[in-house]
Amino acid sequence: MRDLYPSGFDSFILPFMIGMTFVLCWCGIGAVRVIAELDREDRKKFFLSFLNPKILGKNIRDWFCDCLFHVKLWKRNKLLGYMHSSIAFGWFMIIVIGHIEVFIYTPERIHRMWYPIFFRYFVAVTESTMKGSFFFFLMDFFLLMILSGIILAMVKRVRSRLFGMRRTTRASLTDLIGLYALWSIFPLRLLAEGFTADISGGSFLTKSLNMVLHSFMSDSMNALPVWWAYSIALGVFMCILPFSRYMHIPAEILLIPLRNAGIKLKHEDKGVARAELYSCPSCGVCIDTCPLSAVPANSRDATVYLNRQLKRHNEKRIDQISEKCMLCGKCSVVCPVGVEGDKIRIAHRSRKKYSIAHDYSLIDEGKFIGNMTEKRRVLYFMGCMTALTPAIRKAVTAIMDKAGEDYTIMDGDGGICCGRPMLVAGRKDAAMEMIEKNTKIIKSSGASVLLVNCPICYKIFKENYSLEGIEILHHTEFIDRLVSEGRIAIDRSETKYVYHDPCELGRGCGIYDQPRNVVAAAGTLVEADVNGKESICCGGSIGSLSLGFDKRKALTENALKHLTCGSPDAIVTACPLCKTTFNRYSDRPVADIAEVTAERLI
Amino acid sequence: MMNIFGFRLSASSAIDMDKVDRTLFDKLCAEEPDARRCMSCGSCSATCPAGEFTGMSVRKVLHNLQRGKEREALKMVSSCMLCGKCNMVCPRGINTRHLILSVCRIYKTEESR
Amino acid sequence: MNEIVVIIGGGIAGMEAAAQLLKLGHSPIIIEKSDRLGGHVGKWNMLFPDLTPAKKVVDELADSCRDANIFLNTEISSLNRLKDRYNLMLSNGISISTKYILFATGFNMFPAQKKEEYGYGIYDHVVTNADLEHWMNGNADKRMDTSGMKTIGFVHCVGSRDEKARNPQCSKVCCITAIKQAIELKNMYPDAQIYCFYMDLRLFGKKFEDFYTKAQRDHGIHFIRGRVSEVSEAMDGRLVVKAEDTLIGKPLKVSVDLLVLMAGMACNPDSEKIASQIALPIDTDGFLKSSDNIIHITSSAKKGVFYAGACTGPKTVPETLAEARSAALDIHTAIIKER
Amino acid sequence: MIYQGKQNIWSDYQKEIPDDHWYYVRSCIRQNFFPASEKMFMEICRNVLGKDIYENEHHTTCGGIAYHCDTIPQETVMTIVARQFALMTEAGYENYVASCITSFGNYTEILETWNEYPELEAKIRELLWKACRKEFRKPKHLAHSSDLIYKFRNEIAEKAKFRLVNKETGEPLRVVEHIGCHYAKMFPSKGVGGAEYPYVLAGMIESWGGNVIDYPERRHCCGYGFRQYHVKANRGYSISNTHKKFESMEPYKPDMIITNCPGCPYFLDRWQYVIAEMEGKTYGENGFGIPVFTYEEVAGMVLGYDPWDLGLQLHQVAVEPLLDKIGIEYSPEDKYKGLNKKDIMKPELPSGIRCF
Repeated sequence: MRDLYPSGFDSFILPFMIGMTFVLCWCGIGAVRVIAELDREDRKKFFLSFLNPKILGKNIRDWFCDCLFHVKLWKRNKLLGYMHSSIAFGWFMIIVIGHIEVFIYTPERIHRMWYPIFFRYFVAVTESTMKGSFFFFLMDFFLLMILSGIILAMVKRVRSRLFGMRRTTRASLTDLIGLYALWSIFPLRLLAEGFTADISGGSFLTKSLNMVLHSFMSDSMNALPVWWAYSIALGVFMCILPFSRYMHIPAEILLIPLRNAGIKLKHEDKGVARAELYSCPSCGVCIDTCPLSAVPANSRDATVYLNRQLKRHNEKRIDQISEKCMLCGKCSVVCPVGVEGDKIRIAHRSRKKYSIAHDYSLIDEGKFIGNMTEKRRVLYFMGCMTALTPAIRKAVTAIMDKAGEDYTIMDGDGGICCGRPMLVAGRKDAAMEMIEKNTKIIKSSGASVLLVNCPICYKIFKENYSLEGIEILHHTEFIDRLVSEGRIAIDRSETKYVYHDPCELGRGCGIYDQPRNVVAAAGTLVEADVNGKESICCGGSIGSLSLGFDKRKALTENALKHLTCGSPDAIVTACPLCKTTFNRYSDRPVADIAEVTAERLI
Repeated sequence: MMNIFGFRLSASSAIDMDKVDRTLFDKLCAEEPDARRCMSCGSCSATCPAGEFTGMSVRKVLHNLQRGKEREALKMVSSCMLCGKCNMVCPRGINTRHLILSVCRIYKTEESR
Repeated sequence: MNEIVVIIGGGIAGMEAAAQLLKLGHSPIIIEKSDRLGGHVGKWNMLFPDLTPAKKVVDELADSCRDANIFLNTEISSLNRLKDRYNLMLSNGISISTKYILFATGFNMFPAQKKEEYGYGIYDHVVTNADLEHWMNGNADKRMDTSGMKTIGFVHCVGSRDEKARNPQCSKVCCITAIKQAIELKNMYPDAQIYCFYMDLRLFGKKFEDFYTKAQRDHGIHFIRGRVSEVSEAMDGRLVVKAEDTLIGKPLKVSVDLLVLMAGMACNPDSEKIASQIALPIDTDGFLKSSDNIIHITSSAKKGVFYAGACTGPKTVPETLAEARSAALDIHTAIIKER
Repeated sequence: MIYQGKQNIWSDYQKEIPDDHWYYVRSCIRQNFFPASEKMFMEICRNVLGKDIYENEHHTTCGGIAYHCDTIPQETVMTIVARQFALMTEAGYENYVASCITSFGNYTEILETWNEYPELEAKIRELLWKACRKEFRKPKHLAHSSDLIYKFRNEIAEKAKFRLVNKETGEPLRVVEHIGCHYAKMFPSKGVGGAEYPYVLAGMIESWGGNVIDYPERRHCCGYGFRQYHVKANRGYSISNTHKKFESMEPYKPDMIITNCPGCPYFLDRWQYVIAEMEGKTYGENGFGIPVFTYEEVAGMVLGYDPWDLGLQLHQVAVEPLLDKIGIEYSPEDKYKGLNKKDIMKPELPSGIRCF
């Protein structure tokens, strides 16, 4: 292998170089900006994380798994996974092998950035070796891989359902330019290398193409326009990249270490959030998964569009989208890059200004403290919603009575809200005041277990309360424990139950198994077609601020449709709000897990 | 001013609809059109956990705002914990939480004005 | 042999009953004191809740009973019973002997001037629900100042549920009529503020509640729970309306450019006059007394005498029509049994 | 305003007012507030109209104020009233005429109550007998003294020297008529013209040449309200009511106010001074107030009696601008001269409202 041109330069590389320089500067500045937007502590944490071998290992694994192999997409849909990883991994390999070739054959040219990209133009093959053929083969192989991915991408544009997606994002103009540039890069590369394969060498793909081309074109100088076109396609793609969905390619590289360093999202479009915004590939997985999308008009409120509006600073739409969301967290779970749609929204909500401040001075926690004179082991906090679903309270207390539990009810005659509804509305100061008041009551009770049956309360108790020495249990955990300890026994029936994972309990707190154990003990457990992490919000969520009652019916009906596809006899849930919401439209009984248990206690 | 008489004129407690400025309430209705649909059944007041301590009542808030008694309304609103019980019990399906948040954004207290 | 049935009153109840009796092969005679059929409904413009033109309803009914014997401008001079027959002397000199009489004498509008404090007939811009319908039918009314309609008030229960006005019953239709008229006026004057002063909103009928929520949400009509205590005229001719907003327990006043009084239904003294001639009992509310108020609403204490419509108490149009049909059927059954 | 409509109502509320032979009972407080009014009433009845009117020096209060202040029970007030009727019966009269509106209301209420509950009347007869060995017949007619002046308003107009007309412009004066609450609000049929649009004073104003002003708060109380004024802590409430009334009538620029109740003229007159002191606001022209009169004073004025003989110098609000407007002659230097030109001393003048 030898250099064909002593200068090692041709003007066609200019578009590529302009694009490359631009994108590198842009990403560099962007990365600095994101890091600068972190607060001091987070920044320190971020840098230190690179010194931690465990985190570093995780970073490397994530970079490979997420950025190159798209493992999450493979899990979702094989075709979708292949399409993405073929392009990403193939391209990555072409670049890597390109560099290896330069390093081996023309090491003096290694500092020329364009050399590995346009290698086949600048060199001529001198001898045919096994090693050379191996690289030629690899290059053609990965090019083929990419091309197959590109073909799939084209098919996906027309028939997204083949890839398991009912709805995809509507591409913006820059997305389209980027898309067509990307699509054209590799066919052009194939063509270009095909033209020069007789000089620079090639393998099954390029060499064969060369033969075909030569059968009707003899002048090898025809190659130059194609190389120009290849370079222009690259240049255009890189120039448009920061303004298109393809920004996710570089952004994700930054997001992964940020996430692994454990840095929390604090602002809706700064720091981590900015990294997340730019990591959003606009794939639109969040559209189908969003419970709101049961009403087609709502698909414009999915996280992908929030990200887009955040980039455009369209305040009105950002407000609408962020207030409408139910905060079920499903989009965050399914997002291939890990954009936290729910947290971005809460962060946005918390920036809203309220001219009427909260004033809880008259809400007197002393009244509750005074009511709890005797110390009990378990303190049962019903929460506001349970006051409206007394059957749950009755069932929970019946179970405790049966188990001989020593308990007292903290808010039997009305109480102070746990604070979560206020927190998700973005008014943290107000929520903190409620947390403070409740903490005082809980601590003064002297109980060692705080039992809650509302997942909304449970999540805030777990995450935002500091109740050292007090175990916080959701009633699903509590009942499961009573059963496994043999303190209560459930008479199993033939009833077919489907269990609905409440958002705040499942995705929110990771509790999936305990309720299933309990339900399985009471009857036959059937699963909904989407369940566990991807369970669909009941539609009653307090997460949404602006969604009116009449707009929620379709969402509940959609959730019910999925829940009942296994023809269960009854629906079991573990949240008073889900229960009330489902009951409104369900054609079969809906019960809380405690009710099902209490009914069948032996 | 205490005067030589030992008593003074007191302002009328009556509602004068002629003097009610509807701008802010109309703005509120643009945000939450259901605000006008309240039929004063009182479910919200009865279920409100804050109401027990502060007399908070969404019905009264709405009512007072429509009658130009903003001060009374805003005082009540500030004690809302946003728990959503009123939302659950409202027979007309009024999105009371959004309503209250919108009130908190649109209206201003006399001190902050 | 065709049986003669005398129907007293040519309102919607009388017309519908006549139409049904004709279909059943009898010979109804309608006696109407005014110069046209249709009664109160005939003077109305639109009917709730679908805004059906009243004229359409009346025309259809009139058409279906045109084969009946109809005496307009005719009153009953005397009525007496002779064994099982009733003899009627009419003001036009004709006398009729029949076995069957149907009272479809309807109601009287409560005279709004009796509620002096509301200033009907005294202040320039106070009208009743009936006046408003009359105006909406295209008749001029100088009380309606169309140029300055910025605020409009509706007073519910004018002469309904009012023991002092000696009209203690609920007139049933005024709540929904007020809402209907308020929406109609709001459509005409979109910038106007409209207030409805009510004691209770009694919206029992089909789609009435929808109408109410629409009035609240889509038309922004203000509902104030409190009975208007007094109305005064201000210097500029606007009306100052005073009431208590009982939901917050504060007195309230508002100036309006037009005040519409929802005059209720009162018993018709004419029906009492005719009924007394054959000693038909009058109920405590002043309306004719049915033999019972559940299964025999259309029957009287006297054999051969039947009731239909608002002569036994306030009713809506569909209720009146249903009662007219049921009365016709009762009469038909009685005739068959006699044969 | 549709005048015809009002006339229809007035024709519905015509009460029977006796022509002659009246038994007159005075008001507790009027003689102190407007001392010449009752004297003028007697003067008009006896000397202008030539009627038989009798009064008895043994009559007492009707108990109305105590009754409305909740300080005496119903039986007590009824027994007091029964004694009044007994005095009338003893004197051989049956047309009872009260000078005070609250008394009139009180008598009306008691007579109506006795009609509804005859056993109560029997009990009161018994109580009266036990208390002072008296028996009574219920009056055949009960009238307020303003009813009598109303009945003979046209006779007075015929004999009048002045009319309620602006001398300069020839325009009728704009007159606010204020009826005492207890006149017809409790029993509309017992008052001339009913409760909503009472005609008793409006009729006098019309006959004597003035124009009645119909302002939104015309039905509102003067603010006295017994308990509201008598308890000092409530006085702010009392004056706030009066203030509301003045605010409502102000745009109509009234020339004068005529009343038929003991308390109303007093409070409408005196509170104007207090409002002026508190708020710096006056309701008449040029810093004056709106002069407030009793109907007897107005009758006396149009009949040509000397203003100072009518006791107009006891008014807080200066009456002189109105006298000038009508053209009634008076001698300013005699204002504070009593009987026989005895100097009764000029009071200190307030700062907030113009007075002479």
